[in-house]
Amino acid sequence: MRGSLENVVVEGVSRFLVPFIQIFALYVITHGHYGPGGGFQGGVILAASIMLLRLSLGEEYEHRRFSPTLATVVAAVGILIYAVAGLLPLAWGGNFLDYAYLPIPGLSAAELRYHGILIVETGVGLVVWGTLVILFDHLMGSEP
Amino acid sequence: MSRVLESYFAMAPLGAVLVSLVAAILIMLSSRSPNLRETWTILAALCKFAVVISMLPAVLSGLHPGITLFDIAPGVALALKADPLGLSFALSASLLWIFTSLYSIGYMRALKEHNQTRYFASFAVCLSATMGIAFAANLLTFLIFYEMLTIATYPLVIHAESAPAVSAGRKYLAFLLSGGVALLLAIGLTQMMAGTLNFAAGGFLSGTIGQAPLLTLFVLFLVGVGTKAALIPLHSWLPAAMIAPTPVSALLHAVAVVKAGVFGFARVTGFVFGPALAADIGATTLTAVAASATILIASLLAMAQDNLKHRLAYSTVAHLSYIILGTALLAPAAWLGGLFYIAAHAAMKITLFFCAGAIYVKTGRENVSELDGIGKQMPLTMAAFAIGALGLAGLPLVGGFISKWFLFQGAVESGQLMLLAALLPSGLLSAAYLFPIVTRAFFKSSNDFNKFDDAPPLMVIPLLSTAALALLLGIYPDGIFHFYSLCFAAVMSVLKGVVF
Amino acid sequence: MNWITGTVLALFFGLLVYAESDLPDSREASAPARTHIVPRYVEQSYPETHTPNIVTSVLADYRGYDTLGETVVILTAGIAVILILPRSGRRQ
Amino acid sequence: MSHLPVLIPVTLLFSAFIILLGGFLKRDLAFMIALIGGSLSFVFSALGLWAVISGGGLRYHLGGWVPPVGIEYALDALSAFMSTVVTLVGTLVLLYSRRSILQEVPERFVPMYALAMLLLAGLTGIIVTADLFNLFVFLEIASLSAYALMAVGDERAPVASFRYLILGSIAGSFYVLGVGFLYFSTGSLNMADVAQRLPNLYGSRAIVAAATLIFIALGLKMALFPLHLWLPDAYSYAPSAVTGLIAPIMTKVAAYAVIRMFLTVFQPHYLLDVLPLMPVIGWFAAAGIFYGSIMAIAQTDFRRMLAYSSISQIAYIGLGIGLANPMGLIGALLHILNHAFMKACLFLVAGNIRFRTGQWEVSRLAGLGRKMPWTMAAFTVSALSMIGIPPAAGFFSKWYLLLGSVDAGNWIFVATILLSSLLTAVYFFRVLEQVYMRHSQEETVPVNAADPPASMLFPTVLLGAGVLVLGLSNNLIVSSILDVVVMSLK
Amino acid sequence: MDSLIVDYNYLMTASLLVIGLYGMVGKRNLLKKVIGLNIFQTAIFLFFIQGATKPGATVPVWDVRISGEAAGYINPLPHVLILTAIVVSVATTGVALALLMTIYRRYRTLEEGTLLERMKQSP
Repeated sequence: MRGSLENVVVEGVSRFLVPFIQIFALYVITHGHYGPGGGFQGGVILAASIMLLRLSLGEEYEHRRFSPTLATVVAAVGILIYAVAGLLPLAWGGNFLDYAYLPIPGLSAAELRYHGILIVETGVGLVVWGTLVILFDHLMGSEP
Repeated sequence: MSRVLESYFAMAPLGAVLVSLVAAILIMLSSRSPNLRETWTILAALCKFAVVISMLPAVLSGLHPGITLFDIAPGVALALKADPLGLSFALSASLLWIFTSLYSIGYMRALKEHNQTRYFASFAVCLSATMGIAFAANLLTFLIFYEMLTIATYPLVIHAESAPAVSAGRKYLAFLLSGGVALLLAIGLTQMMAGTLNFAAGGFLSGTIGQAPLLTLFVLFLVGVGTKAALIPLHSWLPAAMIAPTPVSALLHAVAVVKAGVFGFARVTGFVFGPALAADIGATTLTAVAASATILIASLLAMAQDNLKHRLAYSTVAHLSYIILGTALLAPAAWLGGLFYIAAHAAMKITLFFCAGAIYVKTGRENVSELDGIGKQMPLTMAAFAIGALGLAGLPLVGGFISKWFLFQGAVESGQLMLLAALLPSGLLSAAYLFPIVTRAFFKSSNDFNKFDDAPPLMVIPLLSTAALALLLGIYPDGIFHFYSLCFAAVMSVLKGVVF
Repeated sequence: MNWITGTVLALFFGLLVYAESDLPDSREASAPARTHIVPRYVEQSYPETHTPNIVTSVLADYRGYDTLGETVVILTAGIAVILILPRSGRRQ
Repeated sequence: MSHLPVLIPVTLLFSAFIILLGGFLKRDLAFMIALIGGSLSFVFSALGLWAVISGGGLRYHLGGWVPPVGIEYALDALSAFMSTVVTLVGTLVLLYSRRSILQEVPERFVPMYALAMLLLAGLTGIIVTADLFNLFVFLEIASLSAYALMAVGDERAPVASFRYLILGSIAGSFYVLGVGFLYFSTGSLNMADVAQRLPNLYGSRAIVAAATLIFIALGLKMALFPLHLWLPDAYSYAPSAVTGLIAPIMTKVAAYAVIRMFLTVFQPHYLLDVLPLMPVIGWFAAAGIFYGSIMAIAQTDFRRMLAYSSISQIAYIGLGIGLANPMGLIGALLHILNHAFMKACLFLVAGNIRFRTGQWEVSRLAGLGRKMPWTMAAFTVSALSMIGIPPAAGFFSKWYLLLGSVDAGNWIFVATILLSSLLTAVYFFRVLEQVYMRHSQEETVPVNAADPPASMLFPTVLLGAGVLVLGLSNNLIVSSILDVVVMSLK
Repeated sequence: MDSLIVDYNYLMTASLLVIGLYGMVGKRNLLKKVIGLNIFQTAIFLFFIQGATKPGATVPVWDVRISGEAAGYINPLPHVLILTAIVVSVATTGVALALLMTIYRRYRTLEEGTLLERMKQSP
């Protein structure tokens, strides 16, 4: 794959684009509260940036920067963030996923929910990011 | 009666069932050392008989010791109860198991059979199932042990593990499992019709259900128990199963399995339908006809058999129907005769099978035509055989005679004289297919049996004692463990108020 | 396309068409989907969660458990692919 | 407010995530975590069942939103019973699986356990949820993990798994479509809420479509004849441990969903009188019982035989549901429990055979009765139970189904139940004959074939013993749990 | 009949559903089955989304001019459900493709007929 794409333009352009793509992804995740967007969309865009690198720089090189194992860990961490956000309220007397009981001092129920949503959206973003990279890696890079 | 005794009697029927189950486990565990294994068998047999016999006085004094364990289905408990009918059956089975286990040891060792552990273990389980059938206090409990008996007998039937044995086993299963299915359906219908399954002397079904459904139900029951009772045309598994080792044929196919079917029929007529209802819906006439037909056909078929065990098998088919016939006649005398015949026929037929086994072990011969003059070599065996034959033919002084007498009396009482047409010749037929063997054995001379060389004592003693038992039952019916009184009590409990 | 497939498809289409006439029209204010729960979401979403995007608030809060489920679904797919197609790198 | 309902699936989910992180550190960690998670979830289910029996149902509002605004979890007699069964059997199989997986697919150890936990989580989620759409989400979790787990078996496994994936996705999509019709007609997704708004819409065609689509979907998932096509291949090519995990519980959970829809969402009245889907299910089931048994008789491969017997046993459950009278439904529910035990035991036995002899040909099992006595004892008990020999568990579910059919006056069902038990006897005694009555030709069975290691033998034997215990204690289960479930039908 | 004309979009969705189903059960090529699956699921999304439409309503993002006026926003719930459903369909497709990769690698074909033959050949 690398051989076919050994092309300075492609490399340069993608190297140049990726940071913007990722910034935009973060924007999409956080802006989910105010308009179209949210964890999934942002996660997909993040994954897209990684895929762009994988495609343009070639896997072998790219895997050193963002290894498949790292992708798995990212996904697992994301889901754990979500699950913890769900479980924490249990300890503080709320129901599962009841963000109003998140142990963040000095916030009203509504603000807590606002942040709770942000937290889980982040978690979702990480999961989708990681998982899509996993899918990409294993579908592309498992040719025996 | 003291607390202790009461609680003992409550547990006794359960004990009778469990003894041999425990024995089966011990047998399997001690498969390494044959002696230990067979000690367990003998011990279990003795304990079981002791437990059963211990209930006799209580039962004769009108008590029905028993225990209700727990509900296995809504309103149906796993319950055991020793009533005269059940006890008489249990008594004959457990008594004869003692002789059979002695005999099996002799037989299996003489032939150096394989898989003896499996054999003795299954045997013990079969006896548990038989006890359960005898003492079952409701139809579901009955069914459980009935199926248990079916399954536990299967390994014994195909003990030889040869191709014919396997196919015989398949036939056996095909018939008996289908019978079980019919019984299951019948019991399910009973549950829906009557709302209860507990046996009650005189029956618990009410005539309000209507004649047609009741008759259907009865036919289902008849098929269910008829398969085990080898009622023609459901009989053909029995001759096939004769491929099993002779002790199996002896105990299971002359005492436990087939008698379980007959016993079940008595239970159904006497304790589910009740004589009156059974007579009203015309079930009894139907059965009587079927039974008489079976008697005649089976006797005729028996004559055609050259293989000794097959001949005995067909004679079993015929003589089982005596009991069914007696039960179906519903005359007290006939019932008495039928029930008594459970014990009497068991004693006589087991003797005959023991003899057949002894002959096979000594001479390796299975066919009647090869037995000329064997009486010289095995006089004791053949003497016992003669006694059994006389008994089956219904001659006096042997157990068979008493039953036959009462059967005739019952037939006359119930005015169904045409049934005599079935009963009278059958005695002659039995004579016709059994006496030739005796005469061949003693009066024909052949040179391959010249010196005295009878079967090993472990086989001769049991068969002599069963023969003696048959004689005793004929001379002094109440002498042996009050069989007579038991049957009488059973009859009275079912046909209350009927005087004779 | 054999006849079984054909009949199956025809029956399926028939069922959809058959059901159509009684399917409430979302353009009418009386449609249950408009009257039953949704108003509650729309009216309470901002006061309760300070989140203007009602879709997000419903997605991540009111029905947040569904979202957890769906996140797990995508994760499941990830693990599934790891299981089905072990990467060549790891194989050697 | 007790958190039990949500803890049942969430424990499993959580352990799956931890496996994902910890498993890569140390392989056996995955197994340990899975076992702990499964047992915990079982404990929660058992506690939930106890709470339900002693104090009535538990309702749980996720996120603290009162339904129908939020998603609701409901732990009533039915769901508590089901989740207990699923988690118990699941945990036993997990305990069993380690050695078998190490032998068959060692390199995929960790993801397998993660997916196994996700599968169990999905199934328990389906069981406890009271929200129509949430059910779909967890259905997909369970299905996806099942596709993946089944795909790593032998050569042909991926194809079988793909066929299952296509049919399973059709089922899932049909279900969502049905839920869509329900939602747009009632405006709600909460089961109780929908149920309470449906009666005014009994005339509506949209509801007809919804019911049809949903029941087709669930029929596909529970492999109810003629929607069973995916099952035989999927079961017979998957790794033994996987089949042992999926076969006993997954189709049962679909059956549970059918019962849930029948009792809770669409009221019995609707599915019996207005749109008589229940009788349809019953008749297909009756056909399926025969089909499954006859196909099972035709098989020479032990596991394939078990797979087809599963089809016929599932059909028993379908028959009970189709009868839709108390006795029938009790029979169905009891059979869900009994068959979960029997089939788990049988497939674990199959696994043991594969573990020691590496094949499943019925004709080559000769003499294993002496070589692996305990395994074969367990097999014998379960086989007799499948045939319906009392006092094994299988007899009693048949007993209830029989009474139910008699009660409904449906003599064809009666005949079906009775005849099929004979057919079952045919194919199981054929195996028993081989195992016990034929002497082994040494070239067919390895000389060293023996009972598997304890970690595999223990669950097998335990399940076998469980079959007997369940049989003797079935009345307890019926009177304390199932009677409550079918109350609404009385 | 006029309802059919009015609800032509519903009919379009229905026909898309049928096309998708055909792709899954009618096509012999496994990859086409997956495509059919996607078409089918997309049609379901459409079905939900069009159920959310309201004339003259805006996107369900809190707007001070409308504030809590339910009629002012289109129905957010179907969108939520469909977001979930989309993810599910992505996941399913991913697994399906992975399976197809394995199948193709083993049997070098995705045509059902050829595949079955080759499966018979290789035990």
